[in-house]
Amino acid sequence: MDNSVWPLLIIATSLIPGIWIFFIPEHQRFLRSALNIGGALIKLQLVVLVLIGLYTGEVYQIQWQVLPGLELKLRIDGLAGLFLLLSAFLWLITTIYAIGYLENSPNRSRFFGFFTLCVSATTGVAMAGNLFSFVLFYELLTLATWPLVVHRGTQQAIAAGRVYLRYTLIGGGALLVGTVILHRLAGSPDFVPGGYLDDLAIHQAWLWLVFGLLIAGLGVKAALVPFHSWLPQAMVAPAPVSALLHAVAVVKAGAFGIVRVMFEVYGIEFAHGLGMASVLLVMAALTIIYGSVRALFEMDIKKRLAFSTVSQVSYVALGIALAGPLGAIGGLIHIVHQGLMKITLFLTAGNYAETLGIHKVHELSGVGRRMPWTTVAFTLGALGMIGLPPLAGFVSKWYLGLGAWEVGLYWVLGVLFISSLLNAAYFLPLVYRAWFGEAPAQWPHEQTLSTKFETHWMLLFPPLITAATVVLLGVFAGYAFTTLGWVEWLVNQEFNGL
Amino acid sequence: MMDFSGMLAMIWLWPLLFALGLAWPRLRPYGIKLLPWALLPAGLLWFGFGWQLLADSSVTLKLEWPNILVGTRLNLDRLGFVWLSLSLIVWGVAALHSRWVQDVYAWRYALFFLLSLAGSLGLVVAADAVSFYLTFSLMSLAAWGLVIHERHASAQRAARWYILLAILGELWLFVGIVARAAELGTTDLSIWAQTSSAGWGLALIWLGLAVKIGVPILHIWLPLAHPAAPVPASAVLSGVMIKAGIIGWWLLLPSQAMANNEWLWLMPWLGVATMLFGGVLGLMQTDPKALLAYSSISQMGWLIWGIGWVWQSAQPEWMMLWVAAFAFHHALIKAGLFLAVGWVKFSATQARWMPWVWGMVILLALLLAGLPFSSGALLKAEMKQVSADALYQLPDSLLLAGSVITGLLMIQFVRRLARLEVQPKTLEKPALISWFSLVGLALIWPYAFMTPSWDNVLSDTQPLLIAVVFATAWRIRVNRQVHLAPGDGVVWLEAAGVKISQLKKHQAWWLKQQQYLVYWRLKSQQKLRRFSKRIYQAERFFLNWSNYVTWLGALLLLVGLSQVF
Amino acid sequence: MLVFDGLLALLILGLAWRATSSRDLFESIVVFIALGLMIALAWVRLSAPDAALAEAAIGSGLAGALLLATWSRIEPQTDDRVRAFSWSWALVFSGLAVGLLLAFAQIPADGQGMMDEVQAHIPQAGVAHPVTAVLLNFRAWDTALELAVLAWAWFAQQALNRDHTPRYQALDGEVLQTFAKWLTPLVLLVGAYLLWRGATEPGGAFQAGAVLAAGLVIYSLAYQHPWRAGRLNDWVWRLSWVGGFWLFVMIGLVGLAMGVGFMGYPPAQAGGLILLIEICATLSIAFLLAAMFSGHRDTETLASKSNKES
Amino acid sequence: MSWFYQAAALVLLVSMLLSLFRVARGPSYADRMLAAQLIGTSGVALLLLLAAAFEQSALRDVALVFALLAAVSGIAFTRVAKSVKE
Amino acid sequence: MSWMLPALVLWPLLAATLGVLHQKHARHWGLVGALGTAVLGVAVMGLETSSWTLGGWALPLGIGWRLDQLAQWMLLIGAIVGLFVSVYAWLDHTLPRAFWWLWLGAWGAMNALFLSADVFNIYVTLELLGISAVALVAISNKAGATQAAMRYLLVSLLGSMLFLLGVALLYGEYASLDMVYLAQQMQSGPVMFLALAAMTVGLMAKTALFPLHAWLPLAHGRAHAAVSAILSALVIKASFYLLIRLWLEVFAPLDLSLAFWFWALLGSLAVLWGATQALVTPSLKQLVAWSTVAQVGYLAIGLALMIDAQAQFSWAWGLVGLILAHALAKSAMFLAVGNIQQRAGHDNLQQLGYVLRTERKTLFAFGLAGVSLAGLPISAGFLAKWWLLELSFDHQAWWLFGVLILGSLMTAGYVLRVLNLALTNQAQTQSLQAIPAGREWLVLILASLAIVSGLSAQSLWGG
Repeated sequence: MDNSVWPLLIIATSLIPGIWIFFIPEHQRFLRSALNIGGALIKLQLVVLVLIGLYTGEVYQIQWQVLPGLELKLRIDGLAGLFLLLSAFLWLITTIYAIGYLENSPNRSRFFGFFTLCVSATTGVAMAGNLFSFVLFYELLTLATWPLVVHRGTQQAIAAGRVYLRYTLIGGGALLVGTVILHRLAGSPDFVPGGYLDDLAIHQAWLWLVFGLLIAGLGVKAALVPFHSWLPQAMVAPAPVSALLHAVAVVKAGAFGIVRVMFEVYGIEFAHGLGMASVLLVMAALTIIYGSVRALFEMDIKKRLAFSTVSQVSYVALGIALAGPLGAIGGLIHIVHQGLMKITLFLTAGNYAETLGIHKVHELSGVGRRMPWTTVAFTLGALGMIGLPPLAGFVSKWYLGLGAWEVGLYWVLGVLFISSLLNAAYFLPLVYRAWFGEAPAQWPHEQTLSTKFETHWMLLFPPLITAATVVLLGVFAGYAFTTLGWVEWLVNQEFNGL
Repeated sequence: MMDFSGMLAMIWLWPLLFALGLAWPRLRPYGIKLLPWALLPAGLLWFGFGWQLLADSSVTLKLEWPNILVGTRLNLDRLGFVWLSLSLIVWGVAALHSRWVQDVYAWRYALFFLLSLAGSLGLVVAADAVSFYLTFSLMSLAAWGLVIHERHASAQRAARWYILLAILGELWLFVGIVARAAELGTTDLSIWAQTSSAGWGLALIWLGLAVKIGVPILHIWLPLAHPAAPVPASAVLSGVMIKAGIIGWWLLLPSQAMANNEWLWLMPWLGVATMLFGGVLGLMQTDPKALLAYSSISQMGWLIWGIGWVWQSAQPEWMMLWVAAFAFHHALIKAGLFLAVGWVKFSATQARWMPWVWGMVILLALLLAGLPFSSGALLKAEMKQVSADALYQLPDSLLLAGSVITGLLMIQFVRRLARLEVQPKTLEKPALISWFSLVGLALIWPYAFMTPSWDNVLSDTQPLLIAVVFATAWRIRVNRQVHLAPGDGVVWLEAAGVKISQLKKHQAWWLKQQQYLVYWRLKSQQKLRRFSKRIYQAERFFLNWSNYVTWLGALLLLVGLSQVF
Repeated sequence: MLVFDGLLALLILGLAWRATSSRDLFESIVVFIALGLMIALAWVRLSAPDAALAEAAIGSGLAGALLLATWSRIEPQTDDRVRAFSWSWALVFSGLAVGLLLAFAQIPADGQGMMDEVQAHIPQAGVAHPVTAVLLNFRAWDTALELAVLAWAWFAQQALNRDHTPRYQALDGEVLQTFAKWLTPLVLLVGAYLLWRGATEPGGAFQAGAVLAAGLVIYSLAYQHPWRAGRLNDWVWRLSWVGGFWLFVMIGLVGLAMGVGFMGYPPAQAGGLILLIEICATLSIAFLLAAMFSGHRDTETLASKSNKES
Repeated sequence: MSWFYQAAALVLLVSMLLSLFRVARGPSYADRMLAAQLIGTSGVALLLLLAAAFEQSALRDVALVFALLAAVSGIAFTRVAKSVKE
Repeated sequence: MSWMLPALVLWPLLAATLGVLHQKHARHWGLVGALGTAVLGVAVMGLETSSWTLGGWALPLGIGWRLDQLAQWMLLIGAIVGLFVSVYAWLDHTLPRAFWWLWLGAWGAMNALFLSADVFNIYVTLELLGISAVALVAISNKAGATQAAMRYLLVSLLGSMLFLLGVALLYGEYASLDMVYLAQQMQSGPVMFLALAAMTVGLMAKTALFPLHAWLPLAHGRAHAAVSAILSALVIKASFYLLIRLWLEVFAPLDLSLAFWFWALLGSLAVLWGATQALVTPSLKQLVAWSTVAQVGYLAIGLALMIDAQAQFSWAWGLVGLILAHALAKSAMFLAVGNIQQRAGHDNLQQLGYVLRTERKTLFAFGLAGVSLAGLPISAGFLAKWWLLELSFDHQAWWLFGVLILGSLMTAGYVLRVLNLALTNQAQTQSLQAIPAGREWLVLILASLAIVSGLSAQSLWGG
């Protein structure tokens, strides 16, 4: 088979089921689930095959001219592979979860349709081979996620959806303008490690403007302060959506975009030379602190997790902006690690809400005895977020710390310190309550979802699996097949490939 | 000769495996009973390595797993053997005593016990910074479960402060480690021990570990946590875990560098200050366990002082053995004392054992206070002697004061213990035997490598005598006059916290702002609606025919004229 | 003659102003009828008798009748009333007027247009009168489309006028009927005459059609609609509306097939074909205009209407 | 063109102007309509005059059509006026 | 000349007249006419581009026809949209049969317009188009449709008259009516400016460019859905097509220095005003109609950007892309609204929640069309807007960036106003009318085309 088919296949495995699902009548549960899970499995399989191929030096790309000088290009490189694997894997997980979660709720076809489209867009974002293509899929992602945010259809959900769109569309506009300007200045060549703007150093003012626009556009999704406000509001969405939004799709697309822009458009050394990296660094640092502080004062579990995301995702930007190889490693692995940890947290939070009706922090008391496995997963996710070894979060923080030292930005270590402290401050009370709190006589809204397990098996296993990966990726970080190994390989390309 | 290097991982993975096993509900009832078995690999290693050490005292076990975490190294040398020994003994005895824990959540106690056991054993063999950090954190955080186990208000309060300080320490440590690792480019501790790096990285590591040691100001968790935990847990907390900080200082900080200007006087003075600080505050306690906790702080002063001059000596590796020996001494005795509290408390029904128990208590108190020919006296004397070649010397009188105050504390302890309310519990024979053995070991172990001489008897007796004199002369008990709640500074901090939270509660202003926000939102919605309506009606202007035609004419004029000009 | 032309121009302007600004709709209509006459005179003064003829046919007769008929049926509308005066209006249009004057002053007075070209090709055109040659030969496509416009205007009117109420009361005056009886053949005769004249002189299908239509209107005012009585099949009427256009474009296509291009005639047959087209076009125009005036109610429309109501 | 024709044309035009006054003033619809008819009649005369002056026979056709069709609006008015209240 | 070109005009006109004759089967005649025209419209893409004179009369005398790429594309757009609208209308039994002959008349007129290179002939086709379009509005049985049609009629006539004035001035100056010939002769002068102004303003009124737009929301909002689709997607494009021809070809030799500002400002105002109204209007149909006003603004901006001499002419294809994108999206949108309106029996936005939610295919189509309108990827609309942005950059017209982006955001805003309703939990309040299933699919396919055609945008540039 021709290599150029692969990117299309990878998108098609979610796009086709997605569109199909829209038109499946509500009651045909089996067909819908089969399409969903089948698509997810095939996609995961394809991604794994592609990654193996990538390791052996195969090139997967396909392009299509849409306007003169403007190509729509899909290409799978190492960075794309990282994001692809993350999204394919987490899609499978969340799909299973969502099927369990939304059992018997209305409008499921619509939900799963958009859910699947959302993943298609995410894989598109991953595989976009140039900035133009990236923008395309990035915007698609906005559109596909909006109905998910609003899915519940309540007044609150609609308001949240409105806020979400206001932010993301305006951000998209900024991104688009930046892309156009860049296109006129430098064309739209492929992403290339080290960037392609070196010749344009004379247009410094332009490059700064474009940088501002791009970062503003990407920062909205990546929830950089001050573009973050949509994220906590978007929490009204059903749990699998929040999980997907926070762990993979939206937030990560933004972070991933920042990586692409800094590494493969501007080139990190170039951006650093112009001082852009420092701006990003400060923004990321502020976001990290601000998000954590806000999380501390949120008494709604999902909102607390949301602010935690605001904070955690900026680690990616932080790592990139450090402009050193070690920091870059830290940032890049955090794309995956944060994804796994955060999805674990959101899925477990969803479990609490769905099984027992728990939404607030104080309601968590004693839930560890009622739902021990869920709580184990939650605990692992939370501890990972704090950055305790040997969990995945530790590896990220470790490299971020090393990266900060490497480039002599010692104050970043202070940021890491404060952030971790705050992480602990807002996560540990939850863990504590869950395990040690007094269980109430009656849970807020208890449902019997399973006789065998503490909750429906489709709700229980996904977070357990992701929690396990959080542990595994931390413990076996040194192996080449883990995120760390892969990212080291990538970062070598960026920093030595010059 | 057998290769025990694989056991380096086993000693701490094995308890972790036990901990995992507890996830299976059926195993939970056996959790407590299984605890001693968690020490099996550690015991084997101790035994096997002990034999190897006898053959060659410089032998080192090594294990490398480059792909685990960011590169894992484990090793064990003779210094490690000392640490391992004290850990093994104290944990073992505590494991046997854990049967005292009989409530519904006993398995949970077992879980945290196993986890912190794993961490505690792991950090002994850790030879890279990340492994150390990992095991250290595991130990610290899991111990939180032990502190909170009894769940009463004071336990919760203690746990809160414990975790706060523990995490603060962790993070200082983390940042420090990151800084050093980044600068040295490796996490291998054998390189770390020899290479210096930027001062504040060292300072952060020092600070992070100081929390565990209970250096004044950072000590506040300690007098809360030790009394709150179940007795065997207090024993390990005070006997073993507190030493982890010293181990960490030794492993993570470069000894030569630590003897430079800033550190030269800091460590000895801090040591003495800690001795006196812990002692004085301990005297103001009424709870025997709290008193013991302060005593531990005080004893840590000796170790701080010790490691201070070890760093300054020419042969730190060798000198460190003395400090380790003192740690060993303290570990055995302090564990024994804590367990003694348990025995006194729980064994009222076994009246025939009581004389024995009291005998042991007094013996232990004397050992700690420095009874001549005992380990305390011998080691203190030896340490003073070998520290003579250190660059910075402290006046002897200060150390004497430290010894005196230990004596006073012990007297006070025995008095307090006698007033303890008792709760009957079944007698655990293995535990009792292990306790007796522990005391026995504490009594005799120094003679394995030290020969006591009569020359120093007078000077050795000096502090004890002064203490007795003071205690009898000063009939009015200190703690009746100047009673201090355990955790000293915590009390003020908590009071301040309450004040602040009350302050916030009464801020009607804040509430008003929120109300105003809601009002403003409603109003702006209303305004928007009105604005929409106005916009909608504005189209009438364009709909009007005469306007339409005027526009048309105006445009005609515009296009025409714009081209002309 | 300058005085005459000046007076005429003033009259036209004054009438136009009056027609648009009058508050009384009926007055506007009457002024409009008068305006038609003045404009015809203006065409005469501009040496455009063809246009004058067309204006006469439409402006004086049909337009007046149509406007009156409409006037009788509409309610005065208030929302679109023209404002009496506004500064913006005055400013814009006085500016526009100045601009127009300035621009027109630049137009060369001796513009001959394509007259030379036309004259040069008259021999091949099949007709002698240049206007007819242009309309039916050189620019036959325009004319064919104009026929379509007329037909579609009627279709459009049918769509607009959906209530199908008759516009006039039945007539019972003896005088009028007699008058109509005498007038109708006269009108037919004039129509045929104009058609015939078209080959050499001003005149032609449109003017003839308009005159014929006026005859039909008079007839229908005096008597029942011939089509309403069912005397003629609906089909015939419908065919008469589209027949002219059909024939025109069919002949145009024949031209394409014969190699003289779409809408072209073989030179030898040009005269005859043009006459054929003109006759059919005249009939089409006449019936279309008449239908537009009096409204057509065929049986099917009635049937579909009753269906809708039920 | 002779001065006679000119003078006659002017007179006719002025008479049309005068009848316009009646169109404007009314007062009844019938007054207005009749005035319009008068304008038509004057117009036909004017056209014939012009035809003679310019020796353009086509203008006689125009006059003919005018004369014929002026009746249409007249008839239409009589039909309409019946159904309209003034 | 290929027989296809006359057939392109005559086929729909004759089919329409056959419909008039044989009224019982007007619907079927209509479909026959539409299918044939659509096939021809597509087939014409394969013809060689060339020019001809009708009747064999050499140019200054006869009428010129010209088939260039621009005309081909316009014919193609007409064919695609026309086909879908026709099938849609064929499936809609509530349409009066007059629709068919009026629609086919309009289509034939448009085809004649696109083929013609003669300004007077174009005037005639404009008349035919105008009269059919006006009547199409009038056949609606919605309240106020007749008034709207009357207003439209007046505007249309006024526009035609102004156009005719321009034609007359051109003829007076150059004694020719052929656009190519005129462009060659064109010289600056007050008369030409007057001609340009008259024709431009006339066509602007017909295109409904702000501030001459007022008739459009009334007419398009009250007309039948299929009619609105035709009017919005095609009819106003015909007059805009003429604006392109005039400004970029006939009058291009004039020094049009301020033209950029003229078009760009009016276009921007149109974008903003149209979108603002769409954001506040209470009726779904009106919303879509207002969107047309806004989108016409984009066309004007596109024209503004093309008038500058710096831009290479090949770039003008972006304008066609813009027209194509809007034609497909807007027709799909109106047809979707038609489905919804017919299903619910009204188009009052506030009460459509339930209907929108149940009509999944239609709503999806509406969403897709909205995506294209708002210029979100990867639709044709996106590429068109990309093109506008690129040109704005070249012109250093930064403020246009703001307008374009703001316009897109507002577009997204009003599209989402509708989609939002579908996501609410509004309960069913009225009984729903049945509509043929085919119509849903039809709309969906058309909307998908609006997206997919973006992928083939390169072909506009001959790629």
